[in-house]
Order: sequence, then C-alpha cells, then structure tokens
Amino acid sequence: MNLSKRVLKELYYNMVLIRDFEDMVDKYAKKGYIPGFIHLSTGQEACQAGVMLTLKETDYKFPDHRSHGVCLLSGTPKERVLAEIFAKKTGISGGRGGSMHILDIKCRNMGFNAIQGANMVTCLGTAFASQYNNTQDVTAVFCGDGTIGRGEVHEGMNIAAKWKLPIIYVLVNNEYAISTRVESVHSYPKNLSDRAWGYCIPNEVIDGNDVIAVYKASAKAVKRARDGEGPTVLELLTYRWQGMFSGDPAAYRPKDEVKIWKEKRCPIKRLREKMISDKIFSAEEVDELNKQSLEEIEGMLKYAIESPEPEPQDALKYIYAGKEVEGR
Amino acid sequence: MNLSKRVLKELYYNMVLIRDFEDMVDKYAKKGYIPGFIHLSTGQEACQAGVMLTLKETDYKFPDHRSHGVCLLSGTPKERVLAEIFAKKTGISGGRGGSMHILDIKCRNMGFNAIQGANMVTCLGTAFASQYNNTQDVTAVFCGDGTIGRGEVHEGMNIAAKWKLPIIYVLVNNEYAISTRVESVHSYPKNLSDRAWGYCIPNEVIDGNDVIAVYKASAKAVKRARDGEGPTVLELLTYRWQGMFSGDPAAYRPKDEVKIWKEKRCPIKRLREKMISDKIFSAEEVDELNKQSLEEIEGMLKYAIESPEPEPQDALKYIYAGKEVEGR
Amino acid sequence: MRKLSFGRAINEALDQEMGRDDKVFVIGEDVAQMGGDFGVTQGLWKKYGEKRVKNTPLSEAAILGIANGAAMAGLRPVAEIMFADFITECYDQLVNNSAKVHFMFNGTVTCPLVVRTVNGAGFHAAYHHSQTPEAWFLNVPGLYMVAPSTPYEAKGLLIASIRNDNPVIFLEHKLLYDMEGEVSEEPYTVEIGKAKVKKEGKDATIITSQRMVYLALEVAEELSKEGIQLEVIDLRTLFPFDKDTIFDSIAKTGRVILINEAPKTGNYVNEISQTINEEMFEFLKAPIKRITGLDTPTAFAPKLENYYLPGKKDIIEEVKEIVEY
Amino acid sequence: MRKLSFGRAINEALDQEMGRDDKVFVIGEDVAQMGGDFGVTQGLWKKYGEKRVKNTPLSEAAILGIANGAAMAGLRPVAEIMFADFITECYDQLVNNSAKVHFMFNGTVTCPLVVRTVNGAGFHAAYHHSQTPEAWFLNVPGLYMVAPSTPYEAKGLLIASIRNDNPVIFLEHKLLYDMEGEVSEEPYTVEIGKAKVKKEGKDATIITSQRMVYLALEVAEELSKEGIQLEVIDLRTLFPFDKDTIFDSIAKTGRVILINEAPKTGNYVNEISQTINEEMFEFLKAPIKRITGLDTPTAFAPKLENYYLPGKKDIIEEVKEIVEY
Ligand SMILES: Cc1ncc(C[n+]2csc(CCOP(=O)(O)OP(=O)(O)O)c2C)c(N)n1
Ligand SMILES: Cc1ncc(C[n+]2csc(CCOP(=O)(O)OP(=O)(O)O)c2C)c(N)n1
Ligand SMILES: [Mg+2]
Ligand SMILES: [Mg+2]
Repeated sequence: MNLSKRVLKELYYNMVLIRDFEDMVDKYAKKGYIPGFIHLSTGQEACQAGVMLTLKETDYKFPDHRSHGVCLLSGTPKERVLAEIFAKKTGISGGRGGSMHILDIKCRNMGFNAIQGANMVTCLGTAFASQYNNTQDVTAVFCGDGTIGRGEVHEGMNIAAKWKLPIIYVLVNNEYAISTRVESVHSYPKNLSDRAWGYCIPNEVIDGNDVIAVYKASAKAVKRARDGEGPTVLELLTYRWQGMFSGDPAAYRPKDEVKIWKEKRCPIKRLREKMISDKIFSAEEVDELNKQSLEEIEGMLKYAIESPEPEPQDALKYIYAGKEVEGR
Repeated sequence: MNLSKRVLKELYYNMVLIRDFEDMVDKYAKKGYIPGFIHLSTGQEACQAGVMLTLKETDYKFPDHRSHGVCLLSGTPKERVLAEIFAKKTGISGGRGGSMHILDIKCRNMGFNAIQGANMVTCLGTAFASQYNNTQDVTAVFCGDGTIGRGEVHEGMNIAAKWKLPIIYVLVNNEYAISTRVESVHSYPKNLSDRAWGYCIPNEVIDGNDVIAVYKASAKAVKRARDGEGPTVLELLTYRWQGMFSGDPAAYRPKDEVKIWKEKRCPIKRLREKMISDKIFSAEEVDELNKQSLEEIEGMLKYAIESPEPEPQDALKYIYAGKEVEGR
Repeated sequence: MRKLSFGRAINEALDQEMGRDDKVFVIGEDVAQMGGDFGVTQGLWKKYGEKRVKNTPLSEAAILGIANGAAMAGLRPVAEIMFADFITECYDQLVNNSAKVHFMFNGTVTCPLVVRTVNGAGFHAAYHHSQTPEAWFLNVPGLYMVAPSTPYEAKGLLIASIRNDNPVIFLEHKLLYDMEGEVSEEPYTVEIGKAKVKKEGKDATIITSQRMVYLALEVAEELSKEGIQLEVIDLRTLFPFDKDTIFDSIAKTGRVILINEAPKTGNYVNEISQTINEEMFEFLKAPIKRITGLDTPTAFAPKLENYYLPGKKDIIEEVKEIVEY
Repeated sequence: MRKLSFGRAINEALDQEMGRDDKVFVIGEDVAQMGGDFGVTQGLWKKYGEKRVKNTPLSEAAILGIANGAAMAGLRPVAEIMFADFITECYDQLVNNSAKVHFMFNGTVTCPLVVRTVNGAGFHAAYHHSQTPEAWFLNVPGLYMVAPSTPYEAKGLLIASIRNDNPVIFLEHKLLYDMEGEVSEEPYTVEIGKAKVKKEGKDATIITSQRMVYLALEVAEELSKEGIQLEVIDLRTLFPFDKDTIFDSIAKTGRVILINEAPKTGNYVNEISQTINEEMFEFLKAPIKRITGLDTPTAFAPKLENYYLPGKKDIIEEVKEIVEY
C-alpha cells in the first residue's frame, strides 16, 4: 500500500505540529506560564500522528498523559487545547484539568485519567457502547510501557478479547516508565505486547518512529475492529527525548542513548528525507509545511495567553447533574 | 520416578480424609451446626493432597476459599480447623473467621482472603521474605479458574517472574467460577495457564484428579522454586462435585456432566484401583485406611461439637497491636 | 396492595426500567443465566438477552470501567458488585472516575450509572462479606448513595436511581432481601434525597437507615410504653441527605440518636451529626449520640457478630441518657 | 540545632531505621536509583542495595500485597505510593488485608508496615494528584494514620511508625517537602497518638493538621492583634487521635474550629467533632465549626484551586462568629 500525497502531507504536518507544540509548551512552562507539571511527547510524534490519522471523529480516543498530540489531532479547536494547558477559562475543560486532563466529548476525546491503567478498563465501556448501539466506531486507547504493570491491563484485555470489542491498544513503548527501564520491571518473552497472545489478541510490534509503518498498522487494526473482529495491540517502539516531565533532568538514563534517538531516529527528519528523496515533495514544499505549523502555533499561543482565567466560582459547576454545591 | 509405598499411602489417606471431612461438614451444615456458607472441595481432593505432600511446614500456604483440605494438611491441629468452621472459641482463628478464614502462622497457613485475587499479590510478600532472609521456603498459592479474571493475577505474576520469587501457583481449574464456565468469560489460547508464557513463567497442565501426577508436578515446581529458579504455574484440571456452596442446587450445569466426573473420574477411586492392581496395597489395607479416616473425623467432630462458643468480648481482642478497643 | 419481597421489588424495578429504556443494561458476575448470587436479576437474561444482561469474569475494576465508559457514551449501566466488601477492588473507578466525570468534561457529559451492592452484617459471613461501605464514599464529591429499607422504597428508589444522571451507589442489605412488603405494580419513583419519618414522636429523634430502621422502630415501640415518644427517621438517601426532614424533627425534639451498623470511628453518621451541630446547635438539648457497630472487623461466630452489632439495649440506654440529660 | 527540609528529615528517618533494623526495607515505584518522585528515598539504594530498596512496576496492588505478605512474614516494609490519589488502586489490600491481619490471625501475627504517601492540594496538579485520603480510611478498624507538619515531627513520627506494630498510613503533604526546620541528628521518636498545642490561647481551639497548621497559626497571630487568643492544636496523629489534649483545650475555650483541606462532606474532622460532642457537650459554648475544602474535585487552574482550599478569610469569619456566639 502506497500512501497518497495527501496522507503523507498530513502525517508530516501533524508530526511537526506536535513537535512545535511540545517545544512551545516546554518553553512556556519554563517561563512560568503553565502551572503544575507537563509530560512532553517530543520524539514520539509518529505514534500519535500515525494512529490519529486512521481514526474518525466519532471514534473514541483515550489519550494517555503524554498525549498532547492526540488531543490536538482529535478535532477539538486546537487553541482550546493550549488554553487548557495554560489554565484558562477558554480551555476545553474550562481550566479544570490542565495538561493531563484535556477532554472533548464532541470529538470523543475521552481524556486521560491520571490514574495510570484506569483507562484500560474504561475503554471497554465506550467500545461496548459502540457494539451495543451497533455503530462501527472503534475505541483507541493509548498506554505506556510502564502502565502495563497495572492489573486493569489484564482485566481489560481478557474482556475485550472475549467480547470482541472494537479496541485498538496503542502501547507506546518508550523504554521507560519514570526512571525504570521496561525490562527492569517487567518479565515478558521477546516483546512486551507478546502477552496479548495469552488473550488471543493479535499484536504487532512496530518501529514507532516510522510514521508510515504506524499508520499502516493502525489502519489495519482499525479495520479489524470496525469489521467486528475484535481488539489489536500495536506496540510502538519509540523514545521520549525529554525527561518524565518538562524540567526533569532524567539523570537515570545514559546521555548517548538520548543522543542516538535524537540524531539517528527522529521520526520527522526520517519522513522528511523520505518524502524528498522519493521526490514526492520538494524541500521547499516541506519547509513551507514547517512554516505553517509555526504560524498555527503562534495563533494558539496568542489565544491562550490572551484568554481570561476562570472565575473562582467556576469550581462549583458541574459536580452533580442537577444539584448545586455550596461555595465560600 | 516411582512413588514409595509411604507416599502413596499418605496421598490416599489424605484424599480420603478430605472427602470424609467435606461430607461431614456438608451434613452438619445442613443440620444447622455451621453458620454462614461453606465451599466444599469434594471431587478436588487430589489437587490439595498432591500439592500439600510436597510442601514443608515452613513453606507458606495460601489456601483459597475451597481449601479445607489445604488447612487440614498444613500441620494445624485438625480438630481446631473444624472447630473454626463450627464457630467455636477453640477454632484455630478463635471462631472469628470460619470456613473461609482458617489461618495458622505456626504452620504458615496464611489463610484465605475472601476477596478473590487478593492473595495473588499477598503471596509475593511471603515469597519475597523467604528470598530476603535467604531461606529455602517456598510459597504455594491456590487460586481458582474464576479468580484468574482479577487484575492482581497479572500484577503478581509479572513481579514473581521478574524477581524470580519462589512461588507455586496452584491453579485449580474446576471449569466454573460460580455459574460461569471458564471459557465463557475468559479468552485464552488452549489452556488458561498458557498465559504464564507472557511472563516467562513455565506452566504445566495436569489431570488434577490424578494425584500421582499432581504430586510429581508439584514436587518439580517446588524444587525449582527452592533452587531459586522462580515461579511455576500448575494448572490442575478438576471438577467440584458440589455446587458453589453447600446447598447450592447448581442449576447452571448439566446433570450428566456431574455424573461423569463422579463416576468416571473420582480421584480416590482411581488411586485405590491403581494401588490394588499394582499390588502395592491389598484391598483390606486400603479399607483400613478408609476406616481410620472416619475415626479421625469422629474425633474432630466430637471436639468441635463439645467446644465452647467464644465470649462476646473476644470480638474486641487483637484489633490493634498494643491498643484496646471499646466494647459495649 | 400486592406484596413482594425486597429482592423481587428490585428485580421488578430492573425489569421495568429495562423495558422502558433500551439504554439500560445490567452487568456483573453471574447476573445472567443464574440471576445473581442473591437471585436479584433472575429472569432478566431470558427476557432481554445476552446483549443487555452481561456476565463478567471476576473483574470488579473492569465491571466499573465498563459502566463508566458506557455511561459516558450515553448508556445507563446498572452494575452489580456481589458484596460491598469487594467494592474495594473498583474503588479507583468509583472515586477517581465515576465521581469526577461530570466535572472532568466541564458539564458536557454525565455518568448515569447505578452500582448495586450488598452490604451488612448478621449473615455470619465474616469480615470480608459483612461490611458497609458508606463512609468510604462520603468524602468523594460526585457520588450519590441510596439505601432503602422496605421493598416499596427499594423499587421506587432504584427506578429513581436509574433515571438519575449521577453515579449512584445503591446499597441492599443482605438481611432485608427476604422481607416482604406492599409494592405497586406500575413503575414509580421514590424521590432521591428525601428521608421519611417512619414514626412520629416528640422526645428524641432517631436517624438511621436500612436494617437498623427496624431495630429503631422496635425500641420506639417498647419505649412508648414507658412514655418516651421517639421519632424515627429513615434516611433512605444517604447522600444527598434530607436536611429539612432532619431539622424539622430536631426543632421539635432537640435530641438526636444516630444509628448505623458500620464501625464507630469515622462512621457515616458523623456527617449528619456535624451538619446538625452547625445548623441546629441552638436547638440541641443534649449531645448527639451515635450507636454503631464496634471498632472491629465483623467476626464470624454469631456470638461475636451479635456483639459487634448495635442492639436494642444499647439504644434504650442512650435514649434514656439523653432524654434525662 | 541543624536544619533539614521535611523531605530530608523523612529520608534521614528511613536511613537510620534501615541502619538499625535489617528487617526494614523500602518498596515502591522509582524509589531505588531515582530516589522517589519527590526525592525522598535518595541515597538509600546506594547505601542498602537492591535487596532492601525495591523498585516495582506500576502495580499499586502488588506493592501493598508485597508489604502485607512480607509484614506477616516478619519484615517491616515501608511502601511508597507516589500520590495518595493512587491509593485507590491498593485500597483493597489496605482495607481488607493490612487492617485485618492481626484480627484474622487471632493476635498471633501483626502487620507492621508503613505506607508513605503524598497528599494535598496547592500544587496545581488537578484532581488526580491533589487529594487527601484521610476519611477513606477512618471507618476501617485496624489502621493507624499519621500526618506530620514539621520536619522534626516528620522524622520522629516516621521512626515511631516504622517501629509500631500496626499498619500505618503516613501522609506527607507535597507542599511541605521543602519546608526547613530543626531536626536532631540522632534517631528519636515522636509518640504516635499525641497531638501538640502549637499555640496557646483561651478564646477558641483550632484543631488541624499538616499544611493547615500554618494557616491556623497565621490567623491566630493576626487575630491576637484584635485581642482574640486562639489555641492551635496540631493533631499529628489522625488515628488514634489525642482526646486528652483536645479535651483539655476545650475545657478551657469551649469553642472549636476544625480545619482540613479535604472536601467538606464526610470530612475526617467529623470524627473529632462527634467525639467532642459525645464527651464534652457541656463545655461547648458554640457550635463546632469545620472549615474544609469545597465539595468539589480539586481543579487545576490556580484560581479554582485556591478557591477550593480553605483560606484565612474563611477562618477569621468563623472564629468571629463562634467567639461572639
Ligand atoms: C496508578 C498510578 N501509579 C503511578 C502513577 C505515576 N506515574 C505517572 S506516569 C508514570 C510512568 C508511566 O510510564 P509509561 O506508562 O511508560 O508512560 P510514559 O511516561 O513513558 O509515556 C508513573 C509512574 C500514576 N499516575 N498512576
Ligand atoms: C473480588 C471478589 N469477587 C467476587 C467474589 C465472589 N466469589 C467468591 S468465589 C467466586 C467464584 C470463584 O471461582 P473460582 O476461582 O473458579 O473458584 P471455585 O469456586 O471454582 O473453586 C466468586 C465470584 C469474591 N469473593 N471476591
Ligand atoms: Mg514509557
Ligand atoms: Mg472454579
């Protein structure tokens, strides 16, 4: 299967947009614009861009904590994603959630639940609803290698398989949880996702920095799910360039490891070079995309910075359906 | 490996004892001597007798809810096991726990935790302590097919394998949880325990009604664990003759299914016939063992019936170490 | 009126709601063919089929995960957790997910699910089958909690809970299942958040719920012979609880006894007490008393378990103390 | 005396206890090489090695399972749960296992473990990284709960907790980690179950803990200028709490304000209130007031989060109200 020029362009643009977004967020976090802590997905753009382009707006998405890109590409007004991170009233969640909790039911971004692993059972529910209502919507759930330690992964995969639920597990294996390398705390055959065999779920291990490979594998998994054939695990091998969070010195990992990934395995550089050498795009066309991305980021940033903060009393809204809560 | 006459005799006697014990408990439960509900292991005697004979008193045992036999064979004064079930003060847990909570630290019976699955992580702790203290004690944990649904199974196996903990998983697959057949709610390759592969834990699927096979497999697993080679999963295929609990009509399963297991696959009859046809024991010798068992049961029963009930205030004891609790 | 048991009343509520709204489905361990460990869902699988009556493996976190996900996607799950003691295994889904969904989505999504579970001591089932989780969930904004004491209220409150857009923990006391009572055949609701005065009196107010309502009524009956007139309030909804009914009673009696079978320290009723203290202090003629289970796990032996539970004697003593205060 | 931060004081307690007793070990996510998400266990792995400083995968239930099993087998685990919000994932192990072990074994086994966890709002980390679980564990007989507010007390209470034979939930407020204070170098204990009067006063008693102690002290300082003398009690141990110190104070002031940053409904302090009500009613000159977080999840935006948290103004208002009552 050869990808169309349009698809390649979108994949490329989306990766660049995520990269630029994360760089900007990192910068503004360090400048003090962003409260709390921020998990950046720099280096992992292909995982998010590749999978997201295979999904429809009506498909359910469960991003994980390192998934700004998923939120950006889900159909939400992008500036409202950033406004959320900036703790603004115009944020897609009203500034209540921030970087870890960007939700938008309109495009079925079901949000990240900051209790790692919890989404691995919640995702059964949306997939079940699609099955129940006989729609063809699939549910894509993002999950890191570290999170695989949690019991919900097991409860979830067993039921997903048994009920043939339309789920795509996007296992983003970036080699580390926080400080622990994947093989130092998990016992598994060759690949972490090989455990899927125990539930009769097919798994595929993919170079997560090869966006074309990710896209193709995801498209296949999505088709399986839509066709009622049940869940698939996609294990995407990748790496986070940053530490656990913006500002983490990440002393727990060797410097050259990071260097290799940055210099030799950048997903964006890789696609760029391929598109140019395959003569699908000229270098100028590609540069133009990069420029566009920065412009789009500028727009978001302006919106986020200029947006007002929430009013204190906004905290009292929507605790209960149909019941008020007392303020001060 | 041929088993010695002594071992065969013990295996046989222990199975008979469990059978007689369960029959007696069933009878006295129905007569109203036993409060609460009772899970009987009739038909599964080989699983308990086979494994228990391979363990030492210093090995940790985590029986499950259908494990009167494990408790009987762990080294506890047997009459105090029954007294516990009868809710008596002399019960090994003072009448606080009953059938589901028979514990005795002296012989390292760590008890059943009636929250199914919980023991699958607690067992890591005793195994870890053995490793920490550099003793050769192993931990044997009993777990039903239904309980495999719980998340702790996954968290536990991953860590047990990674840390090479000395654990024997005794997966008693009796085909049903309560009303649900194992394959109706679990998705797995050929055998439920095949999932162990995903954690690099060896598993063995054994006819759980063949006590000799159980004994041999367990001995091997125990040796592996003692030698520091890590955990093993033994999947014992068996069947409970009774319903979920004493008195359960078990309308959810076909009558002839029960009949086949009772008539064709009784673990006791099977060993008896083998011992006699192999000319290791005469029929009279075997009958004598059966008689002895009934006598032993008589003794326990007398003790349990004649023992006093606890005093109400006993409920206040041992809530906190070194701190009293208010009574009425 | 026709009589039904508490268990059958709940069954009828489920049946009628499933009939009315095809977004309602039932999920849990053994709820399908077998009809649940206590038989409450019997017949539903046959009538509504595999699709709407879902057996699960022993996976409490997943049961609530499915319920949460499905509720967010617009369905109306009724999940059964076989014993309230096992709710510890899906505590995270309830506390960090169900309770917060509406907040997380900034009001654009609700989480209309019901968790039916079986609580209470007196069944000789020991400490892992006898607990009452009320207080475990009270300091968690976002959850409703309902606990009926009669078949009539069980049916009406369950229907109201299913129709409510908030996640509701619905407590069924295991010793009440066989109790019979009059229940209307047609579907009806009992309003969530409304307590009921089960007996009027002027000397002191007993506030309680579930099985303890009957103990309170017995005591009230007995003490009325001695000239002490107790008012007995059945909370019915534990959260949001009915301040008006409680305050009206206290304005009249000035004396309060709270009864609950969970352990004393950190008991649910502390919230009722503190609320009364804050808003009705000037009416109080005596300290607010609580009569609860002991600060121990629930032991198996009936002698021990009975001692754990609040008894008539305990209540009578306290009533006399505050009436004479 | 030498000064240490709250975090370093805890680190020193761990270090000294590991040095004293080789049954003590540390377990949790990232506690080894990295020294914990908040750096509290730094240096221990290097000093005591892989065997006694155990990294786990993200498996909270297993962390507590290991702690429980190891404690039953005679070790003394100190488990770290990275944020108190995640304790929901090992709630079962704590409620149904740790708390009940001593009871289950009829007194022949204890469960001497410590669960260190990080609670509290004010970090702009939203609703899954800001909660305080006190009330979730109070209606569970068998557990101790400790919550220090100063580096000195943190070290002494942690050492006491490790040496205690009960399972102890040890709460560390994330905004206190960097606070500095005098800490003795040698190992010492602060007695579990003893509160401390942090400021004496005669007009009203504030009872609180952790970070709110500082807010209370600020208010007390401010109001003393207006002639109102507040007594401020730092509970330090949340269970078993120190009735004597509380009652002595109330005998003097007759007025009580309880401050806690968890949501209002079902708040931990209700237990303190009800206990005072039961045993000190005749001394009360005004209703017992509580000042708490709002009945909402903790929102991310600082404006919202600040509104959620109790503030000086709220306290001053209530103090004035009860002092004039
Ligand atoms: C239940 C739970 N345990 C621990 C944490 C703290 N935590 C947040 S992210 C993380 C590491 C996750 O690793 P992984 O799943 O590999 O994702 P990555 O950060 O590498 O993208 C941890 C331990 C949490 N949020 N929830
Ligand atoms: C966490 C939890 N969920 C549900 C139950 C109720 N329950 C007790 S035993 C059981 C079935 C267990 O099946 P299995 O593990 O196969 O053991 P068996 O009864 O067949 O021996 C169930 C559902 C429980 N005790 N704990
Ligand atoms: Mg990772
Ligand atoms: Mg079974």
